[in-house]
Amino acid sequence: MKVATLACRVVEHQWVSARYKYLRLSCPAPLARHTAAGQFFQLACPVSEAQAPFLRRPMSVYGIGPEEDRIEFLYHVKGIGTRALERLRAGDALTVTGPLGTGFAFSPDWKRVLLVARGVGLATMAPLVPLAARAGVAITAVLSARAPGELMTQEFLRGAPASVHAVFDSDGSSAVERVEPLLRNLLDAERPDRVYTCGSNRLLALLQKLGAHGEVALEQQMACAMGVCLSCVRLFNEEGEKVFRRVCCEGPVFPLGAVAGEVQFG
Amino acid sequence: MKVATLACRVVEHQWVSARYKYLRLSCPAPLARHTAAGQFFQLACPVSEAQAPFLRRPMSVYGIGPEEDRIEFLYHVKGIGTRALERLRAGDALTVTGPLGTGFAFSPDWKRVLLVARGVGLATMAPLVPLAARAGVAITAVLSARAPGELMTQEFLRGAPASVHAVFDSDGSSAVERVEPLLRNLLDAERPDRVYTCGSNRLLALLQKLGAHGEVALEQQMACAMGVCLSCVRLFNEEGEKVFRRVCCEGPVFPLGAVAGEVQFG
Amino acid sequence: MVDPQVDLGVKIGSLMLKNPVMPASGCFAHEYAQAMDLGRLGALVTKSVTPKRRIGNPVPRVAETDAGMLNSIGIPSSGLLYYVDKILPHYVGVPAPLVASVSADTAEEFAAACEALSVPGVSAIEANISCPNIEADGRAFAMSPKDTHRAISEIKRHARVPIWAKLTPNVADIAEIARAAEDAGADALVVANTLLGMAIDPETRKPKLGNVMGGLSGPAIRPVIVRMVFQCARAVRIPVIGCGGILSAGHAVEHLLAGATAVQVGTASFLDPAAMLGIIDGLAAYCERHGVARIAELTGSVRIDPGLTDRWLRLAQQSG
Amino acid sequence: MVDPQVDLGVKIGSLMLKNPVMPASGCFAHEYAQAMDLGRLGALVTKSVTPKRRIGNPVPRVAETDAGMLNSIGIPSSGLLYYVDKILPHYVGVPAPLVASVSADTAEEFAAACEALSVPGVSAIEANISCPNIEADGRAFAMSPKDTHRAISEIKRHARVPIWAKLTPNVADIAEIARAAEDAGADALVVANTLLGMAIDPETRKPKLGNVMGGLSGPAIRPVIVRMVFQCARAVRIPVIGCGGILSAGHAVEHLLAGATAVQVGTASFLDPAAMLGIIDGLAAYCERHGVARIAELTGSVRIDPGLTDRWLRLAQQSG
Ligand SMILES: Cc1cc2nc3c(=O)[nH]c(=O)nc-3n(C[C@H](O)[C@H](O)[C@H](O)COP(=O)(O)OP(=O)(O)OC[C@H]3O[C@@H](n4cnc5c(N)ncnc54)[C@H](O)[C@@H]3O)c2cc1C
Ligand SMILES: Cc1cc2nc3c(=O)[nH]c(=O)nc-3n(C[C@H](O)[C@H](O)[C@H](O)COP(=O)(O)OP(=O)(O)OC[C@H]3O[C@@H](n4cnc5c(N)ncnc54)[C@H](O)[C@@H]3O)c2cc1C
Ligand SMILES: Cc1cc2nc3c(=O)[nH]c(=O)nc-3n(C[C@H](O)[C@H](O)[C@H](O)COP(=O)(O)O)c2cc1C
Ligand SMILES: Cc1cc2nc3c(=O)[nH]c(=O)nc-3n(C[C@H](O)[C@H](O)[C@H](O)COP(=O)(O)O)c2cc1C
Ligand code: FES
Ligand code: FES
Repeated sequence: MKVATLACRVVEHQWVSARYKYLRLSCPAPLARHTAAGQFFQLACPVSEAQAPFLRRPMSVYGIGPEEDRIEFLYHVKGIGTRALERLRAGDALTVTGPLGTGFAFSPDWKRVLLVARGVGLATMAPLVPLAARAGVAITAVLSARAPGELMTQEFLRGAPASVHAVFDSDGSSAVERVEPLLRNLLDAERPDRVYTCGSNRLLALLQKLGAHGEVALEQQMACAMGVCLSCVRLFNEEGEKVFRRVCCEGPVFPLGAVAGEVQFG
Repeated sequence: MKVATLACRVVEHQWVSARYKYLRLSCPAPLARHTAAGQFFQLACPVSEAQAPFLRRPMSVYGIGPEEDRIEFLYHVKGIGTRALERLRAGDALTVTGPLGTGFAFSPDWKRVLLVARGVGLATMAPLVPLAARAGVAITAVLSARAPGELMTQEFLRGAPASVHAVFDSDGSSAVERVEPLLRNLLDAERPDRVYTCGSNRLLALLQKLGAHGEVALEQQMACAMGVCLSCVRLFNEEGEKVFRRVCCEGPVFPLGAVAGEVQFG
Repeated sequence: MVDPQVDLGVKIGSLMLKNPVMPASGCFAHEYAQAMDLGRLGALVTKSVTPKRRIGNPVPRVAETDAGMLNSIGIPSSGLLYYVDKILPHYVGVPAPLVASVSADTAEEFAAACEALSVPGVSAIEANISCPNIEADGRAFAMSPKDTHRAISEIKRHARVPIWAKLTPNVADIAEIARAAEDAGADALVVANTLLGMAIDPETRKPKLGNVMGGLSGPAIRPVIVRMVFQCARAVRIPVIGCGGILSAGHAVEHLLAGATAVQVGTASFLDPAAMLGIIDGLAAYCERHGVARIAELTGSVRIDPGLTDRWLRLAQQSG
Repeated sequence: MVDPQVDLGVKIGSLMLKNPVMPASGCFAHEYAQAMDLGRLGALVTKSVTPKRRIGNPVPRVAETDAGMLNSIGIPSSGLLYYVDKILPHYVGVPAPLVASVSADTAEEFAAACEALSVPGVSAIEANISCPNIEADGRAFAMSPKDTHRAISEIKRHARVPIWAKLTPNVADIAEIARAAEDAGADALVVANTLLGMAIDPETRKPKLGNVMGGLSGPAIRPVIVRMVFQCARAVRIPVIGCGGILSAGHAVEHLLAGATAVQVGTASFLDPAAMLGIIDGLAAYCERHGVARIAELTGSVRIDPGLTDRWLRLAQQSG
């Protein structure tokens, strides 16, 4: 079976910043072999008296391997489910279902990729870094965050070489007017083979405006995460028509240009 | 307030036999001072993915003190709630409400009491032992169990002196025909001031038949445990009439003679 | 404790409550004075009483379910006289209005009971018209607009205190029942009683309740009841009191936003007898955090985007 | 795996199922083949299709609740032709009968759709008469015995495969609807669809669903649905298929004991896409443990003590 529900064990679990936590699991299956960058898992966040998350929480794989039973997540502690997840200790059990969804397209023949990430979007794009690094594809990263303390450059690159441009809300450098010339210059000067983005609708709109060629990973409220329930739709332009696509299986990664403007419906 | 909901901490938690577990809590209030033998607490058994006990579980106090913030329980691991409870580790939190109910009547002026317990009934009667021992009231105990390994005499007496008569299903000594002469002899020979029992309808019926004077602690399905919801009624004979009484507040301890025969309704 | 800056007061017709939190009938009695100061509650609502003595249903009378419980207590009652003589005195001096809940077998018995309970110490009567109507084959009054109208009209002719009609959620169209109760003169609606349910123990194959079926309460039913509060509040002008599945201040806010003026808390008190006080404090904290000066402003203020579905459907035209 | 000693087979009218477990409509599609062997299921039930193309409701379309979830997907559909051309072929060769669920706006459209779906590869049609009837102001067909009777009669005149009527639980008297469906010729009943509910986020004050209201499913509703299965099974002679809140084999047994011949599993598959296989294995284990040779024996075999209430009331005479 391509998709399995697995009782995993927490191997490592620690804060990487005030609001983000890193989680490493050991799984009873060689998941690393079957999991690709941009795919995600559904996590069965633990139930407690205080909080009883009923649905599973979708989380991108932040890291795959190197041991074949290991997968990693990097997540924002935010609501009921992630607050419950956060409490797990090393050795505790965690049930996950996956791998799910369609990941990023990548070719080792490319020369350079541009990664544009904000916030937890970097968790989703992180597995592209070792892919590119191992293939000798150069990496340029534009990382956006509220403040320097939240950037997580180390967590993103994990030692891989890259040319990093950091922008912040705190000093105004993340404002669209200032990021636009930066991105325009990078696109012109470096001519990346592919641009990837995740985590910000403003950055997505900007890249669309700049005519960037590449992919974006989207989010949407989910129930089944396997294409069955039709809850996770978002709107796309395809061949001049507006169509709904299921983020969980037709995505979460979609061509940059296809995402329709009105993404924040409802 | 007489009754409080308290976030306690597990101080000790261990198996005392294959199916019974001992639990010691530290409470953020001097509960020991306000808790009497025969009273009980409602325990908020932990919720997990596998089991989500919704209602609280009533449990008699098995031990009170000696530190003023300590209370103890001894319980049978049986269904959803107690299986969840069993998983708690030292240091974990457990919310309890209490003390609840009307406990046993006891007078230090008595000479001798007879305690007749079966199974987990001994947890409910155990706090009588130090009361009697400290007052110099002699104790005779008839303890009934499925087999010698389940008797828990140590757990019951906790070092107090007593004259113990153990009977077992495994050797037939717990059969009514054999317990009847034993109890009759004890009542005749020792003339206990009071007989207490808990844990067996057969033993209760036998003691009623023998005209024993004393008290019994009863159980019933509960919701509020404070006399409000009227769910926990059982039937009693009072002054020639059958009346319903709430086990949670008018009991759980009732006069031996008052309990109506048809106790196992529904 | 409650922040004096926030005005938690609400009005149920002529009755002023210092805060919108009160117990649900059958889930409260004077014994809770052992666990909290009853005077802090917005109102007190007592267990339904019946005109005549009743014994109640066989045990087991309660069973737990997923995020809820079933009960089939069956309204044991010692009758009206006992209630007035022995129950009411417990609440003398408690600074919160007392609401007496009543059940009866016919519209006439309802009216007579409400007349008899229009006594000093009773600030309002909650007519539990979710109970069986023996003139309609045991179908609850509140399952039919006609029976609802008849019962409430009859009661209003005889009672001398405000009448709250407590509806049953076991209906197809609750707004229709709400309108019937309003037309008949009800001063407020309580939405709602329990959903009829049943549970079976797979191991013993026996029903978990002695009475086989019983009422489902607790958080499990909150989405259904919040929906009904929303529907009723839009259907009538009298206040709606939300009742169903409230464990926390956030849940109470959900009811208020849906259209409730006040809320009743039932099952939550079984998990913690002082749960209502926590909810009152939590409501004050919520108002403060959200800059709400008067809690009454929350009533019905759910933010519905009226153009959403239209915009969505317009998209449908564009999409292939 | 399944113990060969236990006969898990059940009969729904003329249809033989190798076990009583099938998906609930809207909670299953061929994509689950990635997570389990679809051939192990008792039957396959597909998402409701409508005669014409529909876009569905605004997002968010799902929200979680206590022990359950709300959905307002709104039956997006590519129409019947697409269903026959593109959906049905996915199931060719899967050794389990396929049941096509249909929704439509009028009795006539229902009948035409069921006729069009009476094709090879479709073993039965589930008529989702819980959907709005535009000839009755949008009230669901299954909220009225008359509309139920008309829709099912019309369907039966045109369809050439067995018809299952899927009822809505949002009614006062489900047995009445069940009888209407049986009278109109339904071959089986599916009890039931979702309870209408609503949830509001107290922080944003917005409804949690784009469509404001939606259907409540999951364990929270099981007590209500089990009660309805019990009531329907006693009201009709045709098989009842229980659907609501089943997460485990124990829950499935509860439905069977209440009167169901088979069960549908919906929300549970969202928590684990292979949940149905665990339930099938669990049912076999249950039967073995309880010495049940044929699972069909469980149907309706809840152990009700008929004398209990009488004995209890007799006590009442004796007591003061
Ligand atoms: C494909 C995919 C990959 C994701 N990867 C990551 C990741 O690597 N790291 C990370 O921190 N977050 C990620 N997210 C977002 C993450 O799923 C949400 O932050 C999380 O579900 C919030 O759960 P909660 O219980 O803490 O919040 P609550 O607000 O309590 O959640 C309530 C409900 O809303 C849903 N929900 C809330 N926010 C989102 C969201 N943004 N997207 C989808 N559903 C949501 C929850 O799943 C739950 O059902 C991803 C989302 C998707 C769809
Ligand atoms: C006043 C009182 C004192 C008790 N003291 C003790 C004690 O000291 N040690 C001990 O082991 N047990 C004691 N019991 C019994 C104990 O409450 C039950 O064994 C326990 O509730 C079972 O819970 P469960 O979730 O494991 O079982 P489940 O069968 O899953 O419980 C399901 C529901 O039934 C209720 N229930 C099940 N058995 C009983 C019972 N015998 N009495 C009342 N409700 C029940 C549960 O509380 C729960 O609501 C006492 C009961 C009462 C009423
Ligand atoms: C044990 C119990 C007894 C109840 N008795 C009554 C009653 O006598 N009269 C009444 O109108 N409602 C009664 N109810 C219903 C509650 O008042 C309330 O409507 C219902 O429990 C839903 O609220 P909750 O989810 O907060 O519990 C009772 C509920 C429970 C759980
Ligand atoms: C996301 C979702 C979509 C659904 N779609 C349909 C549908 O198209 N047709 C239908 O008859 N029922 C539909 N249902 C209802 C289910 O078939 C089922 O009746 C209900 O969910 C109760 O079962 P459960 O508690 O096992 O989920 C849907 C339910 C959910 C949760
Ligand atoms: S989450 Fe169910 S279709 Fe995407
Ligand atoms: S448990 Fe509520 S009255 Fe005893």
